[in-house]
Amino acid sequence: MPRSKIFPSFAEAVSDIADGSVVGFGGFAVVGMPVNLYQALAEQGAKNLTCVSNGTGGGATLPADAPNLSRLISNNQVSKVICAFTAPTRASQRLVLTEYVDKGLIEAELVPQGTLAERMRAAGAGIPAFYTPAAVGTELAEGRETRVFGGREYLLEEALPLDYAFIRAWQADAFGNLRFRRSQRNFNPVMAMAARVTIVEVEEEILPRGAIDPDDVHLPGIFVHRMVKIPPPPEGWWPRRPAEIAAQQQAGRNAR
Amino acid sequence: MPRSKIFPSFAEAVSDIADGSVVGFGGFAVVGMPVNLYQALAEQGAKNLTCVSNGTGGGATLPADAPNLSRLISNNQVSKVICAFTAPTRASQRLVLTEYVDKGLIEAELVPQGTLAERMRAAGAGIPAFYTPAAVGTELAEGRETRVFGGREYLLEEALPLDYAFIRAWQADAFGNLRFRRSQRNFNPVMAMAARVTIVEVEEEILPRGAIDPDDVHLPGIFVHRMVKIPPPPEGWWPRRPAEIAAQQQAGRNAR
Amino acid sequence: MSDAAKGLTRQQMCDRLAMEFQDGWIVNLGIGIPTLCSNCDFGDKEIIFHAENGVIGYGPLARPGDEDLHLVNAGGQHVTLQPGAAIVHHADSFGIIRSGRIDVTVLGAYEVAANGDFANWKTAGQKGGGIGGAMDLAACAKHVFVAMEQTTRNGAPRLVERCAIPVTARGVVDLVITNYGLYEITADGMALKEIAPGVTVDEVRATTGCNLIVPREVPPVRLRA
Amino acid sequence: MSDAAKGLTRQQMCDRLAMEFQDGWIVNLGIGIPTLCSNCDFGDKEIIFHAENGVIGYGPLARPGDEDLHLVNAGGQHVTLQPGAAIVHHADSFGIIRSGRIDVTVLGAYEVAANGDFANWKTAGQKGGGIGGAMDLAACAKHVFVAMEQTTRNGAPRLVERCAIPVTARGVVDLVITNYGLYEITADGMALKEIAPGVTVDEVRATTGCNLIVPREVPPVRLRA
Repeated sequence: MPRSKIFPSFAEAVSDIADGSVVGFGGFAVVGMPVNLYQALAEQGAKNLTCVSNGTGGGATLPADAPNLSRLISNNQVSKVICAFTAPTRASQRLVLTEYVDKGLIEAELVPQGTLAERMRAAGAGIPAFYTPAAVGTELAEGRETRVFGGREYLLEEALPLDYAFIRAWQADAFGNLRFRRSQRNFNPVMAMAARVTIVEVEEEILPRGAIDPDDVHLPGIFVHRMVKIPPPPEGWWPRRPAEIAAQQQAGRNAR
Repeated sequence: MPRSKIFPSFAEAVSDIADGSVVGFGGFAVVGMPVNLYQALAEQGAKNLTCVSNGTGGGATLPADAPNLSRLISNNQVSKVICAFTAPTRASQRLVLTEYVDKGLIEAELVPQGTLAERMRAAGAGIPAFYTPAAVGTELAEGRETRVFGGREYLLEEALPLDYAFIRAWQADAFGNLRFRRSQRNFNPVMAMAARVTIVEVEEEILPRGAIDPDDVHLPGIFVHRMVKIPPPPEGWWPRRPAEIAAQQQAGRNAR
Repeated sequence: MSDAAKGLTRQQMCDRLAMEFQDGWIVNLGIGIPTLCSNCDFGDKEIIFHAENGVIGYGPLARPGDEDLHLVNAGGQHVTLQPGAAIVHHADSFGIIRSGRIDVTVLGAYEVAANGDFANWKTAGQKGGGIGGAMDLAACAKHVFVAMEQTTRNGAPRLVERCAIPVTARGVVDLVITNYGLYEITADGMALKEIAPGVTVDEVRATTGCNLIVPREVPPVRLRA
Repeated sequence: MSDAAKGLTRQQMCDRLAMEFQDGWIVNLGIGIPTLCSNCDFGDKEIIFHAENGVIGYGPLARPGDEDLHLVNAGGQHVTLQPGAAIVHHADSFGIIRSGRIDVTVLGAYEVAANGDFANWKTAGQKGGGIGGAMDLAACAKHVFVAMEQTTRNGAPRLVERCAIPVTARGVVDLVITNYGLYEITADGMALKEIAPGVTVDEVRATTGCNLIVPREVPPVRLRA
């Protein structure tokens, strides 16, 4: 029997991440974001990471101090980000990333979201490159190879393989078969397929092998290598309604 | 409200298939094969069809006279096939297709199975072309464009869009959300995504809209346009264990 | 200088665009003003809202306290699901977009040009940008509608002859709604089709940075009773 | 002329190859002889069988009368599922193959050459062919094993210096089992590693169409007790 995929702690699950690794982080607007794995990687301290993610921030369902890609950046662990958002979308916003890019400390590769997803899907499907209509005629296509198929111009894009995928799932069995709940699925299965090693934070108790019907598996266990059950709060990070977060923070202030 | 996707008969569901259409037929070794839609198309009579399928035959879980792609071929409805099997794999086998190819009546395009699936997935995903390692260095790559990525040679393959996908599913709701059972999934969702119009033969009673949990849908209803509930045998075609088929045929012979 | 509060409210802008949605359309809404379109009343029409994160068939925003923390739209707002909804992953979701199955995408913009170009991912001089799914959507949706304020906070026109900042896609915009009116991009250029209550054609012209085709009689923006 | 019944049975051929499967391997079995590998006893080793049609984690053939008519392997045989099995569609199934996740594919062949080329999709002079998933598998699996008879029905060698018929992939075969013995493709060519009980080295040489590296002592093919 191969070694169990169930790890007792996040620290053990990320202990071997080497400097210079390419790590993908799932999640979209907090949902499915591997908050606990962000924290573990911040504590583990690997440097010169290339980080792939939709964006660098968190969202309203987590406290402002919850770990995210910005935390790794301000922790000086990141040398490159590959994201669909590398600058604020509103004048009122400020990204931690901006300061590091301005100082030349981090390289930021901006990729349209669909291209980002498809580049990882390609890596996971053994496709080294493909053509896409997205970004044709824009600054992002300047100086790059395009080609016409059926009278329309397309941009050549290469696969984006990952060393590690950090993802969050709803349900898992001991073999690593996963289910995601609602929009939690987003980038998570795609990143797992692109990765050499997939590490999962799991919301529900990990089920015995085979407890998920084969027809209902969202990501087969052959793509999953390490899993950790998220402990209840406050030890584990769990998104909450913004009103609850505000109330708790208020209570904390009042207690001081 | 748009028109209902539920059609009362297979004949009505296929009535508008025009001569020269490109039609994909799902299924793998009978499982998920749209047997009833094959029959309806044979009766409808459209000609000069380009037919996309894994192979041209049926299998041991259907009687020898059950409709399949060979039936359409011998019915003179087909001008081209695109398949992963265009010749017998054993000396003892004989394909209807062979005779038509030898006479120059049908063009047969032989495509590796993974490339066939990926060409349709590409069509369904708006990718006009991609590179694959399959078939490099073989007769199928002769004279074709290859390119090196990361030191390895890959073959350029173009998307394969379909006018119609004919598929078979296990469960459906009225909006066209589908579930497949076990290996019935195979090519079926991929062909539906590649097609302009998807027509489905459904095994179970069609459920009210929303009866399938959104997390459990295998093929979203936006890819599905027409559905017909398969009637019980003998009106509808249902695979059976080979021993049962043999017993029934024996009974039929004894009765004569 | 324009008054951002003048003319249509943001919900009215979205209500007007939503009247253009046809029965059975698959609609994708960008972050910002466009998200208000999923709150509209479509009567007998069936509209299927698709979000980049793989949600097909969402509906109005969830009521506070009723949010499903596993379910957001592309703007990160907690939404509800309609009967018949389905979930796919991000690569499949953009497969739906790139294969041309989105009937219309409604996007915000910094600038829309008379030739149908538009810009919504980076401001002048900014390093990097916030593209999200806009480039995939703009390049591939059957129709591209834009919902934005008539001018910037400083009163500069957002309707322009040619985009001054990097574009999201070229020649793709069909229809633009601002708080001042409804505009169509035609073969001849930008055309004012309907004007907001309380706004004059002179005010529209003064806040528009491109040649504008204006009919003799400009009907008021159609609003539901 | 060879005797197809001589030496190993087909199940013994597969049993011997299956001994090479390592704990945790993902294994894909081609149509014909190789399908017998899923009937082997792997003891404590966990072997995950993958089929082209998207079944991950199948096990032995179903007992007659117990077949699930919705479940077949790549050869169309009704199989059973192991705990932890999962189903994907055809494009994802071949994504698993092309991305190099199959540790070994066991395929049938018409010919295997001393340089690791092999041919299994069309016979001499045949129009078209039956490729199935063999080209994807052969190009992408970490290991390619071949299980076939030592010779054709006419006694012609299947182990050859260079393939005479169109190849499935070039330079990919690691290991070959026939009813006569086990062969390894080495940098120096085809090497006889083990010989079947009741078969002599002279008989092997007489039925092999390429130069053969033969150790002084050829051990018998290992078989389970």
